Amino acid sequence: MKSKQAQEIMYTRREMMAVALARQIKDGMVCIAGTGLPLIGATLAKLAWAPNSVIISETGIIDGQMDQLPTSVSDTRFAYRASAWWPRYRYCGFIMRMPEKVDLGFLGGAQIDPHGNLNSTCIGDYHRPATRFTGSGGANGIATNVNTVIVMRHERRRFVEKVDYVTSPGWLDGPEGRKRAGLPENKGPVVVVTTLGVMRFDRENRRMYVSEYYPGVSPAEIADQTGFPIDVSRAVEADPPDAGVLELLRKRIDPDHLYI
Amino acid sequence: MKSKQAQEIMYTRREMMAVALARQIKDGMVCIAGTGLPLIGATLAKLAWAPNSVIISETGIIDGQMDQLPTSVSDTRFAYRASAWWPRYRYCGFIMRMPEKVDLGFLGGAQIDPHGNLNSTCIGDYHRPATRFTGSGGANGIATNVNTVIVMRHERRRFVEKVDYVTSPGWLDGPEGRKRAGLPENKGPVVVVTTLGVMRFDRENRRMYVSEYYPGVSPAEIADQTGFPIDVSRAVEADPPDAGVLELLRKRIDPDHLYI
Amino acid sequence: MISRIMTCKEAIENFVRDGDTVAIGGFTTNRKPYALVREIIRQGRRELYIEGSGAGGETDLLIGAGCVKLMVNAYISNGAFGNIGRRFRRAVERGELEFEDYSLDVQPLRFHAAALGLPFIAVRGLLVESDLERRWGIPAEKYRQDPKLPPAKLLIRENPFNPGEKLVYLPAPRIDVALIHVQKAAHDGTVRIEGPAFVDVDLAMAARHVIVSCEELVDPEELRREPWLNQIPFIIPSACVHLPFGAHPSQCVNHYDYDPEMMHLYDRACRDDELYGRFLDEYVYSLKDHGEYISKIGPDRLGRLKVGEKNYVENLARGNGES
Amino acid sequence: MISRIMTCKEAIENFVRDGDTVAIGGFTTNRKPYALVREIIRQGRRELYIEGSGAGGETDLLIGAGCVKLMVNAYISNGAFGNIGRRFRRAVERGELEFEDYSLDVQPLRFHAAALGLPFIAVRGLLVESDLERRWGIPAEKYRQDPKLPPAKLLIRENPFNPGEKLVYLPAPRIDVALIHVQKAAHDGTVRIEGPAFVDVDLAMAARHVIVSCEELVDPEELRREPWLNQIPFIIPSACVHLPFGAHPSQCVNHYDYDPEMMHLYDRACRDDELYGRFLDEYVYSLKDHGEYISKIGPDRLGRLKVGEKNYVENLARGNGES
Repeated sequence: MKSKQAQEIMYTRREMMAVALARQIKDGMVCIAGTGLPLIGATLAKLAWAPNSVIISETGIIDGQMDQLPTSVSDTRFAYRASAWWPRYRYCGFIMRMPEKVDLGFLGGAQIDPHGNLNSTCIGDYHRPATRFTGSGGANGIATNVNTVIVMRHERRRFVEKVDYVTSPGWLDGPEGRKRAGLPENKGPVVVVTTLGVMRFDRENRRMYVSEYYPGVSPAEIADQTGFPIDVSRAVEADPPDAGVLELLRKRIDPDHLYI
Repeated sequence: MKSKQAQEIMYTRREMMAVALARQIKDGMVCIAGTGLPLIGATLAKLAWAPNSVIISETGIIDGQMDQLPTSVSDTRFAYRASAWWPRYRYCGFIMRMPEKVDLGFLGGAQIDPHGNLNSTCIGDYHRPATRFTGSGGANGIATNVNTVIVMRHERRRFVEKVDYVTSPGWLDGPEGRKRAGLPENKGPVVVVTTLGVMRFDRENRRMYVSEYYPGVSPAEIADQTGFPIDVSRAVEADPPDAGVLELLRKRIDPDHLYI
Repeated sequence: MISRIMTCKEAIENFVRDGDTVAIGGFTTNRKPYALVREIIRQGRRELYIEGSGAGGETDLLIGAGCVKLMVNAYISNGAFGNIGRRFRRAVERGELEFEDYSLDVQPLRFHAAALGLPFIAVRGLLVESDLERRWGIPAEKYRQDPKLPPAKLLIRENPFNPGEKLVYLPAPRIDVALIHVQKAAHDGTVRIEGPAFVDVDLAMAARHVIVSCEELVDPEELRREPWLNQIPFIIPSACVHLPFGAHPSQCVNHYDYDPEMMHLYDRACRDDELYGRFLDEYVYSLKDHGEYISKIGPDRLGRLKVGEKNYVENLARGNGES
Repeated sequence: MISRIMTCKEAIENFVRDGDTVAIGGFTTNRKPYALVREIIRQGRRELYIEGSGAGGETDLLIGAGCVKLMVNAYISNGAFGNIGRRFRRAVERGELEFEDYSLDVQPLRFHAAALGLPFIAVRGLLVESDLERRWGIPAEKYRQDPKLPPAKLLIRENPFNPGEKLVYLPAPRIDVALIHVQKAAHDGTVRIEGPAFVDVDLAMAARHVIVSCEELVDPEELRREPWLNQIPFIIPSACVHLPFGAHPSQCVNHYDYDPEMMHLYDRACRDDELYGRFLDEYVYSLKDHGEYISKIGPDRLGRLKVGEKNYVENLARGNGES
């Protein structure tokens, strides 16, 4: 899968992640993305191969044409040349009323389990945590109603058999989990883009497996950094970023290195 | 109660009604008024003695400073120099959330019973009515949540023991009615301004009685035009409109005689 | 970017079916999508269900033209311009129209619930102890059986947070098509309503299809400069139709006042079946499209309706009717 | 007409009591009523309950200054400007703050319910099968006993229109005071928000008292020319306070961008108790009022934050922190 030119290009791990995120977006897709790597990935896709993709901020910004990178989901930079900026209740209603209008939502978390259930609330006891995070944000509504792409640092303590707190539901306990719970069955986590590679979920058992490992990473390294047994048998090496895409990332999207 | 000058002034019955309606409004009061006589009465009060009264349209217009008479509650004339014009849901929520911010609401109807229950829906059988009206409008929400002033043509067929359809609740079946029903007990119909006089509701039994009869009308005539027994013992003659007020009505408020 | 632009004919052909539940924006005499409604009549749609709230002449017209099977009603009026809703009233009196009654507080909240994806909205007090609560225009069996209707008009249930307190549970309606007329829309489908929004944004979010007609078709960039002023983003409308004076004879903020002449004419026509037939012929059937309608009304008359800074025509002659 | 104009000091003195439930408008780094919050800290209010949604540095500041007893949380962030919410996080980790967690979809809907006078709002799916549903930050007994809280975090109940379908019933919060910063307010209390409204209108309608601070104090006639652009009519606010740069260091559409320098400074300060104390002294306690705060920041720095047509400062230096 590697091309000769690409091998010669230097890039950072975060750049690789941004590109792996961007690759999840095809032209015309509608995506909910927060700031940071997800927004950088979504912007990259839009500039490089998905000009008709649409980015939504959970503050209710629809289709911002970002010129400078926003630092928060409410940054006016996110709304530059947007089609609308709704009051909060309207976005919340939209996510419940028309989830079929959204193709992907991007999420992050501190812990993830084999079925893609995510913790972004706390480490340790909920009432007296060792580490408390800033809150779930709109992750729960996205995880409930739309297909998700999850961004994670790939570490054993983060890829765990059981998360300390389920902030956003993934496939719950497996293939029948969402149906049993009354959640939309055909929606759930699709991809986990990590610092080491790209994980997907098996259609049968809805368990995470390694789909791609980045150049320079081995499947064994990924298995080693995963705190639960993970299937690496289907893993292939990811294409490295090409020069044009890296140039977009560095010169156009995040020239100030706010995130990469 | 009559002044000499006033007796000499000519005025129509509808003008008398507009003045009787206006007299219900004291300075600083907040009133919900529809177009027609209620709005004319409310505007008259505002111009004559209640400059700080506030008129609300059920389309969500707050404090219009009408310059020309609106022909509907959504007429832009109603919103001239208004403080806000809310979308519909916001007005509906306001009436449920903050009824205490509103002092009076004006209602009309085709039939009324002794306890001020109002019919503005149909005459005869509901499913196959002899006469069907255009719908309840926002009367029900007003009747439920705020004190009301009701405008009626005073005829036996309209003042009836039992209305054909209860569109808006008054005092229901008497003093305990609203409490039993779970409606705000301290709110209800206060005054009925008719083509013949002004009716009020007894504090004890919440039944309608004649409070004022217009000059030229007798209490007996009112009783005769009322299809249920009505107490006339407390009736006094209403003050006629004075010249300044009539001038306001004719020259400033409804010079085109849209309503009077 | 996909363009949502269509002709009026195409928009109605593509998105309004016989038997659909239709909801109409604006309020009585303000920003009513008359041109879209006239095209529905022209195309002869039948058996429509109407979810009404501040209905005006446009809804009466649909009923009078025989397009409507069932109307959920709260209010139908042209204000002081005669006794409108006369076709509605007559249809009810003759038993030719199925109907339900809510109030004008309740319908916007039902639309709001539908727009937000809420199955219902539970309120204190509204409709309680009135026949709006107790007597249903549509029988309970029909609610249970007709998939176009919610399972019930309403339900009285407890407040689970305050046992003993009774609340009125109002089901969200199912809306197939919303018709709205706005001041500005862009090629891409971005919509800006200037002036009061009434129930229009809720209808747009609640309906399966939204047909937007607009006074001005503008470049998306113009609207995207202040995205917070656009109520409806381009991903929502199914069709945008450029129809200047598309709300005539109702008002349209920043553009025109209502047309008293047409309002009074309608008032006279709707009193009599035969006159009404002739009115429909003259102002709907005999005209190929909105362009012909506008030519018929004529530029002089439309010019006189142009609003100034006060957003109405000062001293507009309004009292020449019989109302 | 009664004037709602007060000084910041008067407004907080009159309308914010120890133990009140406070809700704050804006979103993380946009249109946050920082000046009002700094005055609450200056006046030493204690035991506040915060109903938060898109909370930012202003809420972290209140917590860090010891004003807050309980926080209903959904999100607290200054975006890329370091890891904000650090005072919140530390207070939770140390067991010094009672807290509850909802999500950022749910809190706006709870505010919306409160604003519309709805006792609760029932939704499909949200929070279901997550610990946000199952594990409550505040014990059930406390919900039952504390009159400042609703009777429960949430309830799972059937949809009465569709028996068997489980819904999440979310109670409306009780809000004593809403704090919002807006672009324009008039003497009479009429309010116009330019740019996104976030949850501000809902907070204003939900709260017992609303304190509005504004960039520009204008003649009511200016705002009354287009009443549909005013979200809050004059009958709602309890107090209007003229506080230019009252949202500093957050953004304010049509006025200024966020101040990265202050954001980064806060990020550094909030990592350490002692540094934090000095930060509070320097930027809150030692300054008599907002005027002194603004003088301290200085006109040059504020001038550099003035936005142009794009509503942000192009190429604003933002990357000088440690984030």
